[in-house]
Amino acid sequence: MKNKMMRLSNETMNIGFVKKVESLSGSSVRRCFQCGKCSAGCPMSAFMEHPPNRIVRLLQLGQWERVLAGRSIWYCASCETCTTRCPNKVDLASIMDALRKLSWDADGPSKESYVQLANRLFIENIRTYGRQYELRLGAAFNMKSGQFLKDLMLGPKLLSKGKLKMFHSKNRNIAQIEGIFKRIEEMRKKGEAL
Amino acid sequence: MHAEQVKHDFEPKVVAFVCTWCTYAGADLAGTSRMQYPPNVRVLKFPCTGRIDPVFILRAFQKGADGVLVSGCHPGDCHYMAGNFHARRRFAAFRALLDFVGVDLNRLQFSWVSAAEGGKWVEVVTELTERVRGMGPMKEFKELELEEQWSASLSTPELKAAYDSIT
Amino acid sequence: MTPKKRLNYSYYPGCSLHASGREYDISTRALFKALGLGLKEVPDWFCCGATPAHNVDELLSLSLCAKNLKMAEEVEGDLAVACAACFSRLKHAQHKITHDETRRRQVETAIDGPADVKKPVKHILEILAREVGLAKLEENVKKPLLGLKVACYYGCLLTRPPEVPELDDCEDPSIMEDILRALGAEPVQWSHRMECCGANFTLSRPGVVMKLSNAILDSAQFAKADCIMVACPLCHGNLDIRQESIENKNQASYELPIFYFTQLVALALGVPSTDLGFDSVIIDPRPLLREKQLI
Amino acid sequence: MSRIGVFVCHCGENISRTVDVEQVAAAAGNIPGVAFSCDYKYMCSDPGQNLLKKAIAEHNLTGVVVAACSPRMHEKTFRKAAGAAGLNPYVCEMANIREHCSWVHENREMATAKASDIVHLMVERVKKGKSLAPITVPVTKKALVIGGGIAGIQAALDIADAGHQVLVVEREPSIGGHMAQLSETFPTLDCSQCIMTPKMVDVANHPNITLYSYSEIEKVEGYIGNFQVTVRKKARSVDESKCTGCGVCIAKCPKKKIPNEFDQGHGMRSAIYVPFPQAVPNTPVIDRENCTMFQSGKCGVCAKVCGPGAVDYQQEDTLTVESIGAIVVATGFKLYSIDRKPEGSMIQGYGEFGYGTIPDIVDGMTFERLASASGPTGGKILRPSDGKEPKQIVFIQCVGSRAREKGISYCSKICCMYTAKHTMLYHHKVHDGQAYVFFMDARTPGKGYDEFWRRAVEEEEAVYIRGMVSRMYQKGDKIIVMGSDTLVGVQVEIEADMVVLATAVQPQEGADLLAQKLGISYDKYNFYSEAHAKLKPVECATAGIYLAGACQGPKDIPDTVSQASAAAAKVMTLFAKDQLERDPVVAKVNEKYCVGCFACKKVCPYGAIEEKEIKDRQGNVVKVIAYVNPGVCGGCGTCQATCPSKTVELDGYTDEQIMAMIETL
Ligand SMILES: Cc1cc2nc3c(=O)[nH]c(=O)nc-3n(C[C@H](O)[C@H](O)[C@H](O)COP(=O)(O)OP(=O)(O)OC[C@H]3O[C@@H](n4cnc5c(N)ncnc54)[C@H](O)[C@@H]3O)c2cc1C
Ligand SMILES: Cc1cc2nc3c(=O)[nH]c(=O)nc-3n(C[C@H](O)[C@H](O)[C@H](O)COP(=O)(O)OP(=O)(O)OC[C@H]3O[C@@H](n4cnc5c(N)ncnc54)[C@H](O)[C@@H]3O)c2cc1C
Ligand code: SF4
Ligand code: SF4
Ligand code: SF4
Ligand code: SF4
Ligand code: SF4
Ligand code: SF4
Ligand code: SF4
Ligand code: SF4
Repeated sequence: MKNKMMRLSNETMNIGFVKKVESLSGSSVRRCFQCGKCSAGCPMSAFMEHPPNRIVRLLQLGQWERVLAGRSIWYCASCETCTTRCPNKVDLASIMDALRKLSWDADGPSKESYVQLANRLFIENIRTYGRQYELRLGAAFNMKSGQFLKDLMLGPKLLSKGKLKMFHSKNRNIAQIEGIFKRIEEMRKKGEAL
Repeated sequence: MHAEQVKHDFEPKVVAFVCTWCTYAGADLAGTSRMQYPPNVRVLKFPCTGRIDPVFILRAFQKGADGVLVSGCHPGDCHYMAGNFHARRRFAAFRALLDFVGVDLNRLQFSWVSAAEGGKWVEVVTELTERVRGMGPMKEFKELELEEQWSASLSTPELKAAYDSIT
Repeated sequence: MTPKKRLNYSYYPGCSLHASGREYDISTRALFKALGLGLKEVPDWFCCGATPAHNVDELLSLSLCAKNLKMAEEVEGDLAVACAACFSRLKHAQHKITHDETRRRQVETAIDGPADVKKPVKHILEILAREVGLAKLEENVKKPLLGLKVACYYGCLLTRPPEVPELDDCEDPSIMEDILRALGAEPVQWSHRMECCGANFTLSRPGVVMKLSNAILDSAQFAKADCIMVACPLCHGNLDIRQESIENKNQASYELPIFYFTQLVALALGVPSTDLGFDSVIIDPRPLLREKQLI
Repeated sequence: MSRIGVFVCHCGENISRTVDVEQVAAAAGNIPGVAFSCDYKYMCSDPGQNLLKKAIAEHNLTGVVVAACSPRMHEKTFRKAAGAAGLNPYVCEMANIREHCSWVHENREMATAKASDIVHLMVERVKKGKSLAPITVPVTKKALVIGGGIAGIQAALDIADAGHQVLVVEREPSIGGHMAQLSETFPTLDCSQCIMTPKMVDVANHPNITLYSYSEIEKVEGYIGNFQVTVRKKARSVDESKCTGCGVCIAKCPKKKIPNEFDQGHGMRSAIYVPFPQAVPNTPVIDRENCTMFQSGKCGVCAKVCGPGAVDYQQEDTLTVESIGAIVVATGFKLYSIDRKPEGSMIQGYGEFGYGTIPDIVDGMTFERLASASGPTGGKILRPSDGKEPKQIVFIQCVGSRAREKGISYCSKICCMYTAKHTMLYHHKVHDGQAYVFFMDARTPGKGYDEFWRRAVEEEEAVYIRGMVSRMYQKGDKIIVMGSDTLVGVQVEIEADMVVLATAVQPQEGADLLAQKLGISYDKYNFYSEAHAKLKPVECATAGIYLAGACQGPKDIPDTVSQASAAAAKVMTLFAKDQLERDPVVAKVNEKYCVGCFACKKVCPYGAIEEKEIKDRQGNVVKVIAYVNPGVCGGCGTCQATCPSKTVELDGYTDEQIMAMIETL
């Protein structure tokens, strides 16, 4: 995909997708003039196959598949450096959020499953417990990602320092939290929110 | 260009308030290029759209215009730098007023026609004329004027009685 | 030592402070006590969603924060927040909800009620430097941190983007250094004060964290710092818990203790070191503190 | 009672082909007030004009309507003819039945009806029209040039060479502006001072030029041809008429460690100083802030050593009022500074570049001084922190410019070129060094410009990197530059010894204040606005004031000089006449009814409306009303449409005239 020639036409440029990104992020995509300042300061740029400025460029061209295909968007650390320094006030960090959301909804054509998995578990944790339960998060992640031995050495150390709790009590507001999740799901079903 | 011109049952009156520098010259260009458009429009020349008082537009409607066009230089091209800018602001408020008194805003058109846009002049005039033709004669204000004349004339018995009682 | 009028704060500790960042919580409470400030935890608060939520679902993130802010209304005093990530999320939510009408309406549907998010949210750094005041801190120093060379690490979330947290200049903050100077310590000039540590990749992509955090540790060492001071449990986790593996991987030796600023401030104000959770960090800071005759 | 004459033209067949001209003339004859009507084959021909003249005399006409082509074509012709027949030219109007009628319609019946309507409109207009006299104003043939950079110098010399008196007012102790600071200039790399100083000397020696250096504009009153300008001559503390420029005072002054502004703070000067050796005038000035005498009352060395006794510590500012006919504004620019910006400023700083705290990050003008043979390093490129020669030098373009987030969205136009120049100068001076340039675009339109840039890349071996820099920090004695190369799609890190920023061109400090004194308009950045972007690029909207150089927008020297000469030509055009005559279409205020709300004043694009006090016999102010300065009014009529009490009226377009036209519909 990356090296294939781009054929541009009204059909291949998905502007509807770009509009969605703009609406979710509240930031213009067209304003970017490709200075690359975002990529220059991005701590994760080196890990991405498309540096941030190219993500915006691909969006300008409506090339949503290319944007979502790689792991780039999942490798953004949300550090806001790009947003802070962009000469055109392109809110790239929010654009990244929006892209991840759209990819997530579409069950992501992305290759980056680890980050997605961690996010999923984290959010599941909120829904079940109300607060983060790090031991479960770590354990579940290792189980599901098949890296049973990952960070194995850290666990006991942290437990002994009191940094990990063996047990977790449920939050008393758990019903409210469930309500929030439910209502958001409903809104989306009804098309009231993206 | 636009081939014409048979007489229709209803020939609307269209009045155009234009600025000297851009739209008047644009209309001249349409002429020198021998373009064709409906002969319903009467052009009133102003130095600048900034000079156009909304009262003129009201008066034109009262005097039988079925459509009014206000046209000047493109934003930023005003011969007087900012006259058209003030005009735009004035007309924005004025439209609301017209709407309020019940004038169909489709009868009033604002546009920008530069000295080089003979074609655009033809388009704008043709479109407005045809639109207004479709809408039929403008009645509201003509009735208003008739009323005014009525109340201004001394011949009605009611008025006469009223006057007599004062003197 | 008690301020004339007792300042009271509501408190949102956030998930990490109840777990991996517990010494941050312990030292914050100790510090507030020492300063005579009231600190009451918002009952039954829940997770702000942190990075993972806004990462894939901004609306969820905004809603969770809005709900927490509403619950905070029940407790007296401005909302004090210690964790930089929670602070950033809560401020973001406030900013977004007040500036974006559509989002506000969606959030109101989600939390089933009006989104009253006006309660001032303050980072503890702000409370120390601006509300207690540097002069007052200086006055109350019992044990000046003389000779302690500290690299103040802000991370990415405390000041960015400029319109949101409004804590300090977004590119060149000085609030941590100002506080340290008031305590008699010696903040070093260094380059990586605001570089990202890789925060939320700690679970999914530890390799990334190792690389980014290594650069931070390296820069602090280059500046001849004795230790690093942080304001975020995620930064702390990455720099402290992973320090050993970072050293191994990069054949480096840092041995840089990582302090929460609350620990150092409290120490200077005379809180006994045993009350500050020094025993629960990985790189033991006590040898350094002993060397500088601070404990 | 009006006696109007209507003349309907056939234009050969151009009109008569579709319009029944005879019928139009006949219909016109029936309009009340029309005393005469006829049609004729070619109205603009001599016989046609004679017909008009004869009719005016024979029928004692009070107004004329020529129904023919567009007034843009022949209004002048017929007004002149009417004038020759003794009629006021402004009661002669044209009804446009060619461009607006016969040429654009085919239906003869409808075209004829329309033509009649157009004639009727114009008849009503002329009936309500007034005789107008052209406005004449005298012209004072003396020009004022504000700012003594290359723009001001060029304009002053051109006007003075044409034989007119010129006053040059320069704020600094010497004229020369930024060009005097430059080392070599693109695109030819000639030495700036070599081409600049002779011109400066010409200004000093020109019999028609009076130079007010170290002076500022205090007040401007009046209008085109007739300005009254008050100039404040700041106290120099040295009597210019006595000083011989020997420089002994400078040599002896004990206060010597003051950073020299001319060298961007990188060289030193004394408290009594001339900014640079070739300064014009070559009279020193005492910097009172830094002089021991002024600060503590001790010293007085300079006065003691001065042979002619020119030093005068008691000297005070003096005000002079001058009568001026035309003004050229040439106040130039300043460079954006990356420092932290003051609270409330709309322009932000560059924290990511260290807010100006890293000593070896300098701006382009500093690099010019370092590269200049007469600069603080004698032309060697040495970095400020330790005087070492930088072996890796990074240039960054578009700093502050094209960055709406920082508050400036325009392109500064000159920096691509001067950066290319800098890489060349660097390469010429540091043979084993490497120059890198971070750029987004290379904007090099201009004769020989792109070739110049290509030479920097191809022959002078500058490495151009397409991308921006996100951050810089000091590490040891290196500056770490973190940028990106968007063409490769990777981050770039360079350990630089020195960094040069191509910072944005901004209007001069206080440009807005000067504009307010002059009554000229300026944009949101404070650049002065020209009257028309394309066709009046040197005129201000305010008549009699012209623009030259970078005060109007970023410009390089060739553009600056062209505009300066153009401004001078405009001044000479004005001075070619003794009296100014202009179209009498101007607004007038009816003093009786004006309520003094000044709604008109707010909208007037020309600033023609002034406040006028009406006094009773005892001299008490009874009311303040609007007054339109006819010398300034452009005749747009915006005031009239705005005035709530309809008391300001535009001659030639009165409400009465327009209403009368509308009544015919
Ligand atoms: C780093 C750098 C390198 C450059 N290199 C080149 C080059 O190689 N080739 C090239 O063509 N161009 C170059 N330029 C551009 C060139 O400097 C400008 O085009 C030129 O100086 C503009 O001249 P000016 O007279 O309009 O303005 P200025 O030179 O700024 O002169 C304005 C004058 O007005 C005075 N003044 C300001 N305000 C007032 C006031 N209120 N009252 C009285 N006096 C006032 C100032 O003191 C100053 O003397 C360079 C510019 C920079 C920044
Ligand atoms: C596609 C295009 C778009 C443009 N758009 C813009 C724009 O949007 N805005 C803008 O500012 N500029 C624009 N320009 C530039 C603009 O056209 C020029 O700046 C401008 O026309 C130059 O005017 P001129 O009088 O110097 O030359 P010309 O317009 O070329 O006029 C030269 C005249 O001299 C006559 N002539 C030539 N040789 C002789 C001779 N030996 N004897 C007698 N007469 C001779 C020619 O017949 C011609 O009439 C555009 C140019 C192009 C090509
Ligand atoms: S910094 Fe902004 S303008 Fe520059 S490439 Fe990135 S998004 Fe585009
Ligand atoms: S927010 Fe994401 S894309 Fe932006 S600089 Fe940080 S890591 Fe890079
Ligand atoms: S006056 Fe105008 S319309 Fe009449 S002949 Fe002359 S050019 Fe033609
Ligand atoms: S002030 Fe006196 S000493 Fe100084 S330069 Fe002038 S004449 Fe010479
Ligand atoms: S009086 Fe001032 S200027 Fe003169 S020599 Fe002394 S310090 Fe220098
Ligand atoms: S001239 Fe070049 S360097 Fe200067 S602002 Fe424009 S593009 Fe940037
Ligand atoms: S708007 Fe009319 S009434 Fe008001 S000051 Fe102007 S002329 Fe006078
Ligand atoms: S006519 Fe136009 S220029 Fe003249 S005073 Fe009125 S608003 Fe000003």
